[in-house]
Order: sequence, then structure tokens, then C-alpha cells
Amino acid sequence: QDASKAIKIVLPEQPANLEPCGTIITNVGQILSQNVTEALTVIDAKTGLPQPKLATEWTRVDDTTWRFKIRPGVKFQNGKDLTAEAVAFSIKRMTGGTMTCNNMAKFGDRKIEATPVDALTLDIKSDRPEPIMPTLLSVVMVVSPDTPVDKPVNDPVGTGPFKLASFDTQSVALERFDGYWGAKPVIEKANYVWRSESSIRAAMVETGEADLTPSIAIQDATNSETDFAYLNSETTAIRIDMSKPPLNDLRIRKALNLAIDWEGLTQLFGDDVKRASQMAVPGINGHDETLKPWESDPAQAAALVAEAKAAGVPVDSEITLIGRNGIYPNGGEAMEAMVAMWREAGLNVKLTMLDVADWIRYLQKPYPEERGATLLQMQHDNNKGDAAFTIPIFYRSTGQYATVSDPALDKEIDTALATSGEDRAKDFKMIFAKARNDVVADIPMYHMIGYTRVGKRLDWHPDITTNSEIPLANIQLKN
Amino acid sequence: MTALISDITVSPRTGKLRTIWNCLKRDKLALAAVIFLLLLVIATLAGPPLIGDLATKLGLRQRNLAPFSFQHDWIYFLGADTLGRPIIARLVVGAQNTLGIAFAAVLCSMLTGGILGLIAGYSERWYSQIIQRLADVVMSFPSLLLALIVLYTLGPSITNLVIVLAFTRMPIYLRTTRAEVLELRERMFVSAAISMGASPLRIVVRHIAPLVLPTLLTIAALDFATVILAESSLSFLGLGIQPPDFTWGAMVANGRGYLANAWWISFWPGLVILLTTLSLNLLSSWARTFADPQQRWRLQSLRKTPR
Amino acid sequence: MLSYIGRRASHSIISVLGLLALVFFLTRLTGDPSSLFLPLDSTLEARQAFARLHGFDQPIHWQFLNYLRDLVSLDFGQSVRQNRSAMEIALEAFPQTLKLAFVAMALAIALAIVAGSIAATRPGGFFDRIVSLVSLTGASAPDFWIAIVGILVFAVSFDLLPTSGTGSLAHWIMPVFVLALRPFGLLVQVVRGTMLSALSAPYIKTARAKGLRRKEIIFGHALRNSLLPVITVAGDLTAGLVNGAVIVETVFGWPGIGKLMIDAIILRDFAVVQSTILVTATAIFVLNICIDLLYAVLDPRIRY
Amino acid sequence: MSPTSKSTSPLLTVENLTVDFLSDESPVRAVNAVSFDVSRGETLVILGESGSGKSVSTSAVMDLIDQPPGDIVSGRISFDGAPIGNLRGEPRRLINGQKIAMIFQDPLAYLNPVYTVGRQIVEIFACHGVASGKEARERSIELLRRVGIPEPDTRIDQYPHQFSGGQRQRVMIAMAIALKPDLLIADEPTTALDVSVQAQILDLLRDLQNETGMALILITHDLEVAASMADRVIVMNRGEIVEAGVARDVFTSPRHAYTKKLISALPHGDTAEGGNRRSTIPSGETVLKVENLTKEYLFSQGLFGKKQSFRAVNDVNFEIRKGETLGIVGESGSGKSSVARMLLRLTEPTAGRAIFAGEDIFSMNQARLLAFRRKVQMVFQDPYGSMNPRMSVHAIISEPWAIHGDILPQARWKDRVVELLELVGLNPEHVDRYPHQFSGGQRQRIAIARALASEPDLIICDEAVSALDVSIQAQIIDLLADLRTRLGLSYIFITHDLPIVRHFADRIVVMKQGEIVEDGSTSAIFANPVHPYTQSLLEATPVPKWMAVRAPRPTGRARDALTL
Ligand SMILES: Nc1ncnc2c1ncn2[C@@H]1O[C@H](COP(=O)(O)OP(=O)(O)OP(=O)(O)O)[C@@H](O)[C@H]1O
Ligand SMILES: Nc1ncnc2c1ncn2[C@@H]1O[C@H](COP(=O)(O)OP(=O)(O)OP(=O)(O)O)[C@@H](O)[C@H]1O
Ligand SMILES: [Mg+2]
Ligand SMILES: [Mg+2]
Repeated sequence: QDASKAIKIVLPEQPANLEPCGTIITNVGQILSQNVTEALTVIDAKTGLPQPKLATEWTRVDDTTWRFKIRPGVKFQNGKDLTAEAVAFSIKRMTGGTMTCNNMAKFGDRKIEATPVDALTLDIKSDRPEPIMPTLLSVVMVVSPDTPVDKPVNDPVGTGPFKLASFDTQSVALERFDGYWGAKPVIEKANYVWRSESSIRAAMVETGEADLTPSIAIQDATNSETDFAYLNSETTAIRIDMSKPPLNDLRIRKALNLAIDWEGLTQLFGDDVKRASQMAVPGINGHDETLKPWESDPAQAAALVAEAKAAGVPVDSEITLIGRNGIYPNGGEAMEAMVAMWREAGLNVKLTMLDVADWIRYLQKPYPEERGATLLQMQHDNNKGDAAFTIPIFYRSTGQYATVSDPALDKEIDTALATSGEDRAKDFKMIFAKARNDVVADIPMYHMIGYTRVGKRLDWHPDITTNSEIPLANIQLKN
Repeated sequence: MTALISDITVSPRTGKLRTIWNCLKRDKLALAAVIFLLLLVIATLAGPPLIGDLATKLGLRQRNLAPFSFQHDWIYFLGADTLGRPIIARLVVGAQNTLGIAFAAVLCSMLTGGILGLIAGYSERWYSQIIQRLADVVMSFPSLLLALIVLYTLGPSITNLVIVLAFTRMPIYLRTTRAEVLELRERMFVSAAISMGASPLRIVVRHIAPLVLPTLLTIAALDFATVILAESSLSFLGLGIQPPDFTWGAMVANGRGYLANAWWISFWPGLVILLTTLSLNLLSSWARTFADPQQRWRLQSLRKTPR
Repeated sequence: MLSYIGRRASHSIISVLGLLALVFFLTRLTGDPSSLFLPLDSTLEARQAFARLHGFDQPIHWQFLNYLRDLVSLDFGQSVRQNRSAMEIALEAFPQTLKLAFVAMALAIALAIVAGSIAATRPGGFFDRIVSLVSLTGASAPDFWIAIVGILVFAVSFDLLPTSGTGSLAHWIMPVFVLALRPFGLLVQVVRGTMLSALSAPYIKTARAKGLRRKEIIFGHALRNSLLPVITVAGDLTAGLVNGAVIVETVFGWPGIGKLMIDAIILRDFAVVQSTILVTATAIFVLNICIDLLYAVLDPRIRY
Repeated sequence: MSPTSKSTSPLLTVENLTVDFLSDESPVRAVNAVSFDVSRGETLVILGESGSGKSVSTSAVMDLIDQPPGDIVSGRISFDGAPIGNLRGEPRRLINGQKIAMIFQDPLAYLNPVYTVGRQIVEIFACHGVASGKEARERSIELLRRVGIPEPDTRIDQYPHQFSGGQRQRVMIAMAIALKPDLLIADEPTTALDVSVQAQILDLLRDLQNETGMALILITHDLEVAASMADRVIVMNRGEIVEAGVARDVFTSPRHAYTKKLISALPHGDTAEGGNRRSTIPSGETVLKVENLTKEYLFSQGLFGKKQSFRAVNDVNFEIRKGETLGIVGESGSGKSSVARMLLRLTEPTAGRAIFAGEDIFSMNQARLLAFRRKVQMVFQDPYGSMNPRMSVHAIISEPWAIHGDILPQARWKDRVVELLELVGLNPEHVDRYPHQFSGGQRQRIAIARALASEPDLIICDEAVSALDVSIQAQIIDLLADLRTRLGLSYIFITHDLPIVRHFADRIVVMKQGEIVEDGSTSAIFANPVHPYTQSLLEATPVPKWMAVRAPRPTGRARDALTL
């Protein structure tokens, strides 16, 4: 075998398992998605729109039913043929509830049902109108019908250009699958290892021990030749708990936004980050380009606080900023800095850094009873092309992370979710604008940048999907 | 004879201090260590009021300022950290929490471990067994899990931090003490003391403990660094010290990602931790020599007869 | 002696079981695994389904009884994260840590004994000062600091060693070195201290009068008498490495049990936490029994 | 050999040796301008007051004085014509052990506690490349047999703490003579040996001298031993040699005042009946009654070996009355120390009772035991080991007062310590010194002072005066006798020194192999010994060398062992 056609990729973390149903977990997806397993559709990184993959075309039969044509001549890595039956099996495996399926999270509480029409045609029915079904289906990895239904697996068999060769405590190895339906990839073998220290991953690519590593820290991205920045679909923000005084006062919430020295804070995340004005990144259907991020205006912030104080708002009462350790690089420092800035503005903010499990209690409903006025550090990832993966969670009163409770807003969101095409985007933009200007339920910070170091041997560039997949087939070797 | 007695009773207190001082003078390294520690204590007590809020004030535009640059204020001489705060100021202000936590934790673990070890080693009763098995259990209990449990049930605070650190470091003292006691209690002078009617307490405290203490001090002096660094890794869980408070350990941990690019962020705090530990060790090995009558001459000025 | 071992073993088994029970109940005080295992944006129903599937919704004493029942049939539970038997995972990782810890400790003990003993023969001398300074510096420098700087220097700048990973002999050098540094520093100090006392004992005079070689006097007579605290401390440090080589395992990508345990704790993979603790605790208990037996071998006056 | 071999040049010469011990204060002069020499086949006996520098000056010969804190101010030591004073490293190693060997004074401290005695002997053969493995072991067993250790082939695998005081001393001797050195320095080699074993050992030394022409420097305070061995004698006092000469002259016509005092203090067996220090009070009430006392030691060969037992004390009965001294004499290893240790509950008896003041010692609870231990004190056979090395003399002696708070108010401790030190003949300025800074005899006296401190009713003295020179011995005995008369103290006086028991004890029990073979009043036993062992004890009194007839040697069982 030609050694030069084998590459080594260093991931930040060991994949706990290789269950195709968990590809939305970064380190599983980066190995499996588009390499071992494929879905019916794939999201185009630039437009956010679904493109054909294992489905060649699709049509909306009625409000709740979509019909997909399955690509003919596709074989699973175990030699079986891809049929509508197999796709239906994969969907049932995910939705059946006999095992825990992480990818289900993207479906929220929707119920879907797949019925094969003929060998290569599949009908998918949802319990309510679903305009973005093709987008949703990009997370359903199609697996061989031999896969057990009731328990997760570590030896996935899919239709992708690579098949799993080995998986142990130190590495995952993929091999080119010769029966692949599409173009033959250049890479023959890929070895995945993991190191959590960013500087070491960077060093490994530098010394040639590895060829590629995603998400290195900004301070390690020192070589413009090999280190590529890309918008990584993550948006960072501070969520404001609107139910507790003094945070239930709009002036205070605005002051919180205005008091930050944004330019200074940006230093922590590098010049490539983009200030955020909303919780979804550009390229997502519904993102409003025209929406302006908050400016930094400490004077006005102080004035607002004073005004609120005059109006009897208990501005002196303690506000807890709950941070999460290791949430993103320099996250702790950012929180420290912001606390210092708010204190400057006359707000009594205290920082508590928690570990994930503890922090999650504050993130998700039901929130702890005794929480008091809290601000919560968070990061939201939407790489699925549609604001539907963002808006209902944050701004609908039933949303998992929502602190807003506004029936009028709920209604607007429901209509937006049911519409499609141009109107859908317009509706979402309106909601984002409202959230930014009228509700102020959060302090949007940045659309984050990831840095990937790519060895000199490879010809490949990361993009917004890199956080969820690294398609080996797209990697070319120089000369 | 009366003259002799009055001679001996002359202010024994200052006499002792004088001997200690004389012996300290003879060991230059130990003397340097003492001076360093004294300076540290002074800086800890007097430093923070002088430094004011320099240590916590952000200077995002001086982020990761390199050390030894003369363009900036002297306070930036050792550089600035990731939020542009002067490292000198942070070292001084961080000393208080660092030393407080480390001393408290090391002292607690040494005392409890030492006492339990004396009991476990000297007594052959059932509780000796229990103590030892408990020590085994503590040893096998991952400190991180303990920290998490404390965090969830009691919440983060300095006291809890000290408890966690002390608790996890305790077995080493316990087991070392016990090991030494096992041998010491077989010595003749212990039999002699028993035959005189000395209570177990007295034997343990007067006869055995003084011979175990030097080893414990040796371990404790080095444990100081372990505890400081362990404290910083607990901040990873949120159990460590909470910002805006900080310790040297937290500073080191903060600079960890910058070793390749801005080494000074974690180097300086690492260096003071090292110097502190080094000083404590030099002092403990001096104390060990001083406490041993057979070795003490090494610290005395020996006047030879002219020949 | 055999009866002593039997007694110790039975006490230890009881203690390990107690430890397991303690861990079982205490870990469940540290939060809900379902919120960590599932993606942040999954629904409440999904979480509940997950809890039901893994039995986290049952009263805790039921969970414990189930666990005990499974234990009897040597079923240590499934890792919810890794879809595998938790014990299998733990037993896969343990030897990796063990061999690393073993090599590092063997090296640290051997070097510390030699260096500490020689330093003790001439306290305050040049060698003594150098050994003390070097070992203390090594022992009080942060280990991740040393590890990363080591990689940057030896792997990146000079390209002498691989950055990380396992495989060749070269892969061992840095992890072993980093791991051995702190035990070495501490042991040097302990050896030096106890040797200093031992060397002034009268039986050393006897040995000198017999005309023994310096080596035999130092290592045969003095050292043997000062070994008790040394092996205790060494044993504790080994135990510490067995369940705490986390930094080294993390930085160098060594697939050991330390990192496994920490990850499992942080992610609340309870079955893995219990299995790793069971494995390491057993190792530590066995180690402690061995050390206690060693006391009796080393000092005939100690009898159990 | 006789002094005739003096024609050749001396094997060892020490000229003008001065040794100081340095400390923060002014240096302590332990040895001052001492010169002596010894030739092949010759025996030089060093006599002298306890603490007079005997051990230090001989240690200097073997380079055993650590410098600092020791400081050899001046002196030239040459061996076989070559200076060896500054010899270190390999050349020194070839001399120590092989050419010059030493028997140390305090055998317990000087044996390594963690090695079997066998290993410690084998080591000598091994490190000088003489023999190794099985052969070395065989030779070690043989050596142990020659020094009279019973069952040497099992004993060889035991540890020093499992031996009796006298047996340890003999192990030391075995080690020293292993390589048949040219010069043997024996520092009080027979202090813990009963007369018959002592005779064996002395014979053994003489045999070696005859066989290999070994020179012997014998330090002893026992004038009878000295006289029986010495060709020449030097007498030391306060670090200086005050008299030197041919044995007969020194003994028969001492010139220096100190020597005269020494020789006259000798409690000669014949005169002892008259000027003895036995109790004058006739029997008072019984203080201690020991019934059927038995001790079996359990030990295992190796870690997993089978448990074996050894009956060290077998059905011993005796009683002591108020104001009485009970002398326990007997073979070395016959269980004397074991009895003492059991009476203080330091080792638990296997069987038996001991009634003290109407109560069985062995069934006392903690509180009663405390009261009991205040009333009974012990002087241990190995004084060095019995003192905490971290405690100053002051702390050591005042410890009983610290334990039993009601004896003496703390304000008076200092004065009382000084008083006690003076009573036992020590310099009261040494209160702040530590045990390692004293000579063997001085330590023994500190131990006596400590025992006296708690004002007990009964003192058990285990070879308490065996390392003291005769003049101090006499002083201490007088002190003890005085206390007995004034305070009604009782003593159990364990010793091998017959003249002393005869001088001091009212009644004597004789032990052999764990059993009492004879007991009775002192005069009765000395006048009319019944048991053959007692008879052999009394007969074995050594004869001055210059009076000894060449051919006949002591006979009996002991002899057989030696000729093996
Ligand atoms: N390490 C030391 N430090 C200070 N003084 C010491 C030290 N060793 C011995 N001496 C002193 O030196 C003197 C001589 O001691 P040495 O041991 O030679 O006496 P000795 O003649 O052997 O007496 P003994 O018959 O009692 O054994 C004593 O007064 C003793 O106190
Ligand atoms: N701990 C022990 N284990 C085994 N045997 C022992 C132990 N202690 C003493 N012995 C043995 O018991 C016997 C009696 O010892 P003990 O010390 O009582 O003798 P002793 O009469 O005091 O002799 P000496 O006059 O030589 O001191 C000896 O043979 C000795 O070897
Ligand atoms: Mg002496
Ligand atoms: Mg004895």
C-alpha cells in the first residue's frame, strides 16, 4: 500500500463510540459523516440548502408528506444494496426509541414515519407540516439493515467511500471502500488519533506526525501557510434570565449589552471572529445580515442603570454570571473580563465557573428554583442551514433554553416554522430582530472562528461544516 | 552548685532563639530560604494594599505583553497575562490565597494523617485496622470525584477546597507515620518508657512523634507544590478558587495553553511556586538536621583546638 | 503470616465493597448523566427515555440492588457512552497505566535511592546540593508544564522524539520522565533524610570495622535500615500514579485508566467510574498488602 | 604467648594521640596525648575509669571516629611499621576486619537489627573474599559454636533481638575473630558473660593468640579478667595514661593513686564475707512473689516459615522481701533478662503469676499498672538502646517525674537531676548532652540515675554495673545499699559478676537453661554450692596470668565446645 496516500488526523477528543446515530457529536461526526455513513441529503456549506446525496431528488407530496427518490446502484460496505427499505430501517432505528439516538435531538419533538413506496422510492410523513424535511434528513445516517436496532454499535456499516478498519483505545482507522458509488477518493487510508492539548496537536502537524487537526487554539494558529480560519457555526452569547429582578428590566438588559468593551474583548478571540447580533451564523436560512451587533457605550449603559435605579429597580442586587469551564478557548477569561466591565457600569455581577453537569442545570429547563438573577455563558451551534434549529429553543416559551415567555412571540414563531421558501427566511429575520431590539433576552457575542491546521501535504480547506464532518473524499494530495 | 543552677535558668527562651539563629547562619542556603519566605510573607501582608486593583484591572490591549520591556510601567516588567493584567501585581496579590490554601491544606493533612498514623501504628486494637482500611479507601478514591461531590453537595468555597485537598493528601502522611511507628515501637527506649509507666499517649507524643516528624516535614514541604498545583486543576471543575480571586496555581493553569507563544504567563507563577517549595524544603532539611542531636554539630561553629 | 494475609485480604475486600457502595451513592449526587450524554438541545422526553433505558429513573437503592445483583454474576454494567462493558474498558486501559507507572516508579525509586544515599553521605556537600536542587526543581514544577515544554523542545525544535502516542521505545521516554520527576524528587528527599539518621547509627561503625566496602555500608546496612519510610512513600506515589497519571495520559495521548476515569467522572458514565475505581482500588489494596508484607521482610522486629 | 616475644618491633604503635569532640562550646577532650603499643602475641590490657577515653582511643586505631564532630588533634598510629592514621578507602578496608578487628562495647546497638546474625558474620568472609556461599555459612556456624552459642545451625538465622545480651556479645566476638586478625581490640568483651562462659571466651582468645600470634588489646574493668590475660597493662584516667607497665608489677605494686584505688576497690571473694554490703535489716514483708513463671518465645523461620517455640523461662519461683537484694546469676541466655522483662510486663509471660503488694502483676489493668510501674524500675542491659536518642540527659532523667506528676514539682527537677548525676558520679554539667555523647559506662550510670529518680520500691538491675570500673562500681553499690537501708528498697540484681553478688546480694538464685537450679542465702551458696553448675561457676574464677601454670586448663563441658 502506498503510504503517502494514508493520512493521519488528530482530533481533540476520543470518540466515545462510533454509533452512526450520534454523528452530531463532533468527534463522532468528524470520523463517520460523509466518510463511513451518508445521509439522503447533504447541506451545502455556502447556501445552507440541502443537496442530493443518497437521494437523487425529492418532492413535497402534501403538507406532511415528502417523497424521496433513492440513488440507484449504491452498495453498503457489507455488499448489500441500498434500497428504500434500508433507508426506512435507518429512520426507524433512529426514531424507534429502543436505543438512545443523539441525532434525534435535531428533530425536536417531531414524529416522522417512513414508508417505502417501491424499491427506490420512499415516503416520509411527519405529524405536522415540515417545510425543511430534506434539511432534517441530512442528520439521518443510513446504515445497513444488518445493524442491530436495539443497541448502539461501534462498527458502523454505511454507504460512504470509506469503511471502518479498526477502532481501539488509541486510534480509529478507515480504509477506502472500493465499491463506493461515487468518485474514487485520492486518500486510501485515514488514521484518527486524539490529543486534547491544542499545542500538541499543532505540533504534531508541524512535525509531520499528523496531517490535519481541527480546532486548534487561536494562540497556536501562528502559521498562515498551514492554519486556516473558518466560521465554525458556533455562536457565543450570554443568556439573560428575564424572570428575575433586576434582569426583568429592559434597561438593565440593554445596559448589559452596552457596557462591554467589545473591541477589547475581541482581542481574546482573534481578529477573525465576527461580532454576533443574533444566535445563528451567516449562511443559515433566517440569518439577518442587516441586524447590527451591540455597540460598546459604557456611558449610556451607566445612564440606563441609573435610570432603572431611579425607577426603583433593585440594580444593586447580586447577579450571578454562570460560566462553564472549558466551554470555548479563553471562555473563562472572557467571563472575567465581562464581569469587570459590568461592575464598572455599576452592576453587581459575580462570576461562578461550573463544570458541565452543574452548568447544564442552569441551561436547561426546569431551571433550579433557588437560582436568583443569573446570566449564563453559552454557545450555540447551528450548522444545519435553518433558523428552525435555533429560534424555537431560545425564544419560544416552551423552548428548552428559553427565559422569554411571550405568547405573541410564540405565535409568530409557530407561523414562521410552518412556512417555507422566501417567507420563512423573512419571518425568521423578523424574530431575530425582535429578539435583538425589543426582547433583549441575550447578549450575543461572537460567531466563532475555528482554526484548523492542515499539513503541507494536503490540499484541503475547512469550512463551516468542519465542526461536524471532515469528508476525506474532498481531501487532495499536493503534487 | 547553686551557681551552676542559676546559670542554667538564665532566660532559656532567648537562649534557644539565639541557638537557632546561630545554626541558621551556618547553613547559607537555609538562610536564603528563610529570607525568601520572610519576604514572601511581607509581600503577602503588605503587598495587596500597595498594589490596589492593578492585579484585577483589565488591560485587554496589553494582552500577553512580553516581559522585560521598558516601554511600559515597571509593574509590567514580568509581562502581562491573557487579559493584560500585570503579572507582578498578580503574583503579589495571588500569594495570599495561594499560601493560605496551601498551608491550611498541608497542615490539616499532615496533622490528621500524622495523628491517625501514630494511632494506627502504635495501637493494635480494632480501630487501628479501621484507620488503615479507611486510608486505603481514601487512597483509592479519585480526588476529582471527591471534589465533584463536595462541589455538588457543599458548593465551591475556600474551606471546601482546603477540605478536599487535605483529605486527598492525608493517606501519605498516615501511612508513612505508621510505617515508622511500626519500627520505632520495637526500640528499647520505648520499652524503657513503658516500664517507667509512660502512658501510650506520652510514648507516642514524646518518644515516637519526634522521630517521625522529620520525615513528615520532608514530605509536607514538597507537598506544598503538589497542593498548589492540585488546587489549580480543581478550578477546572469550578471547585477551585472563583474569579476574580485567583492563586498562583490558577495563574499557571491559565497560561497553560500559551506555553508555546507566551511562556511568561505560566512561567513566573510556576517559578514562585518552585522557589517557595524549594525554600520550604531547604528549611525542612535544615530543621531535620537541627532537631537531630547527632547531626546538629553540622550547624554549629566548631572551634578546633589549635595545633 | 498466611493467616495475616488472609485477614488483610478479607478486610480489604470488605473495604473495596464499601468503597464501591460509597462511590455508587455519591456519584449519583453529582448530577444527572442524561443531560450530559444527550446533546444539549434534545427534548425532555428524550432525556426521560434515556433515563428509563438506563434505569436512572428508579429509586437509588433499587439501582444499587440491581448493581449488586449484577456484580454477583460479574456483570459490571455497560458504559452508556461507549456502548461496551464498563469492566472491559477499564481492564483494557489499566495495563497501559500500570506499565507506564511501573517503569516510571522503578526508575524514580532506583535513581532516588542512589542519589539520595550518596547525597546523605556528605550532607551539605556539592553533590548533595546539586541533587537536592535538581530533584526539588523537578518535583515542584508543574508536570503539564514540563510535558508540554518537553514536547516543544525535544519533538518540535530538535525533532529527537515523537511528540506523543505509543508504539516505539522512543514514545516512552518523555512520559516516563515526566511521570518519574515528582516521585523522584520526593523520594530523594526522604531517602536522604532517613539515610542521614541511619548513617550515624552504631552498627555502621561495626560495618566499617568489619572492613566492608563503602557501597556495602551505604546500600547494605544504612539503606536497608531506612527503607521503611522510603517504600511507604514510594508505594503511595505508585498508588497515586495508578489512579492519577492523568496529565501524562492526556498530554501524551497514552490510553490509560487515569484519563478514562476522569472522563467518566466528568461525563457521569457511572458504570465506568465504578469499574475503574474497582480496578484501581483492587490494585492499590494489593499494593498496600504487599508493602505491609515488605515491612516484615525488611524489618524482622515487625511481626503481624 | 608470654612477654618474651617482645624482641620484634611492636605490631601497633599509638603515639601521642589526642582526640577532641567539637561542639558549639569549647571542645571536649576525650583522649589526651596517649601513647601505647602492642606486639604480636601480646595482650595489652587497658584499665581505667569509665569515660576515661579507652573506647575512643581504640576506635581511633580503626578510624571509627567521625571527623567532625570528632577531631584527632594529634597522634601517629602505625600498624606493622606503616602509618595507618590517615588511611581511608580501599587500603583501610584491607586492614579493618582482616588485620585489625574490634569487639564493641554495647552489642545490641552495634549489631544491625535487620539482618540475621548469620548474614552479619558471613559478610566478613564475603567482603574480604575469603569464603562465600555455603562455605561462609559453614564457617559462621562453626564460629558461633566456638563462642558457645547453643544450636548454632538454627540460631544463625535469627536476628539480634532474639538473642540474650551475652549471646549478642558472643556474636560480636565471633564476628571479630572470623578472619583471625593480627590485632584484636576487645572493648569490654565479657561484661554480659557468666564466669564459665567468660572463661571459655578468654580461653578462645588465648588459643587464637597461640595459634596465630594475634595481638590483643583488651579493655576491661574486671580486674580478675585483666589479671588473667594481661602481659602488660596501661591505666587510663581522664583521657590520659596514668600508669603503664608489666602486668604483675602494676597489679602487685601499683604506683599511681588511681591504680591503687582501683586495685583496692576490688571486692575480693575471700575478703567479701567480711566487708560486704549485704542488707542489715533481716527479712521484712514480701514485696514480690513469683510463681511458676514461664516464657515461651514464638518465632518463625522466614516470613512464611513454621512457627517454632523456645522455652526461655521454665517454671521459675522466687520471692523478694522488703529491703532485700535478690541476686540472679546464671548462664548467659538462661532467661534472666526475660524474667525481668516479664516482671515489668514488657513481654507477656506464657504462664505464671507474680504477686506485687498483694496483686498479680500479670492481671493488672492500666491504672493499676501505672501505679505499679511507679514502684518498680528497671535498669536495662543495653543502656544505649534504652534511651531516646533525641532526649537530653535532663529529659531522660526527669522523665519519671513527667510521667508520675506527683513525685516532684517541676521547679525542682533541675536541681534533682544535678543531684542524681552527682550521685552516680557523672559531671552535672552534662545535663544538656545526648546519649551518643557518652561512654558506655556513663550511659549505664544515666540509666541508674533514671531508675532512682522515681523513688521506687523495687529496682530490677540487669547487668547494671557491668560496664563500670571497679571504683565506680563500688561507689554505685554503696549508693544502692545505702538507699536500701534508708528507704527499704528492694533489688533484683541480675549479674554475672560473682564478687558483686557476693558483696551485695542477700539471697541468690542460680539459673540455667531457663530454670532455677539453686537458690539460697548468699553465704550458704558461696560456702556450699550444691548444683554442679553453681560449683563450676564458683570454680571458674580466673587466675592471674603470671600465676597461671601452663598446662592445666579449665575442664568440663565448656572445654569440649571449644576444642571442636
Ligand atoms: N560523640 C561524643 N561527643 C562528645 N563527647 C564524647 C563523644 N563520645 C565520647 N565522648 C566523651 O569522651 C570521653 C571518653 O569516652 P570513651 O567512650 O572513650 O570512654 P571509655 O573509657 O570507653 O568509658 P567506658 O568504660 O565507660 O566505656 C567520655 O567522657 C565521653 O563523654
Ligand atoms: N524475642 C525473642 N525471640 C526468641 N528467642 C528469644 C527472644 N528473646 C530472648 N530469646 C532467647 O531466650 C533465652 C533467654 O534470653 P535472656 O535475654 O532472658 O537471657 P539472659 O539470661 O538475660 O542472658 P544474658 O546473661 O546473656 O543477658 C535466650 O536463649 C535467647 O536467645
Ligand atoms: Mg567504652
Ligand atoms: Mg540478659
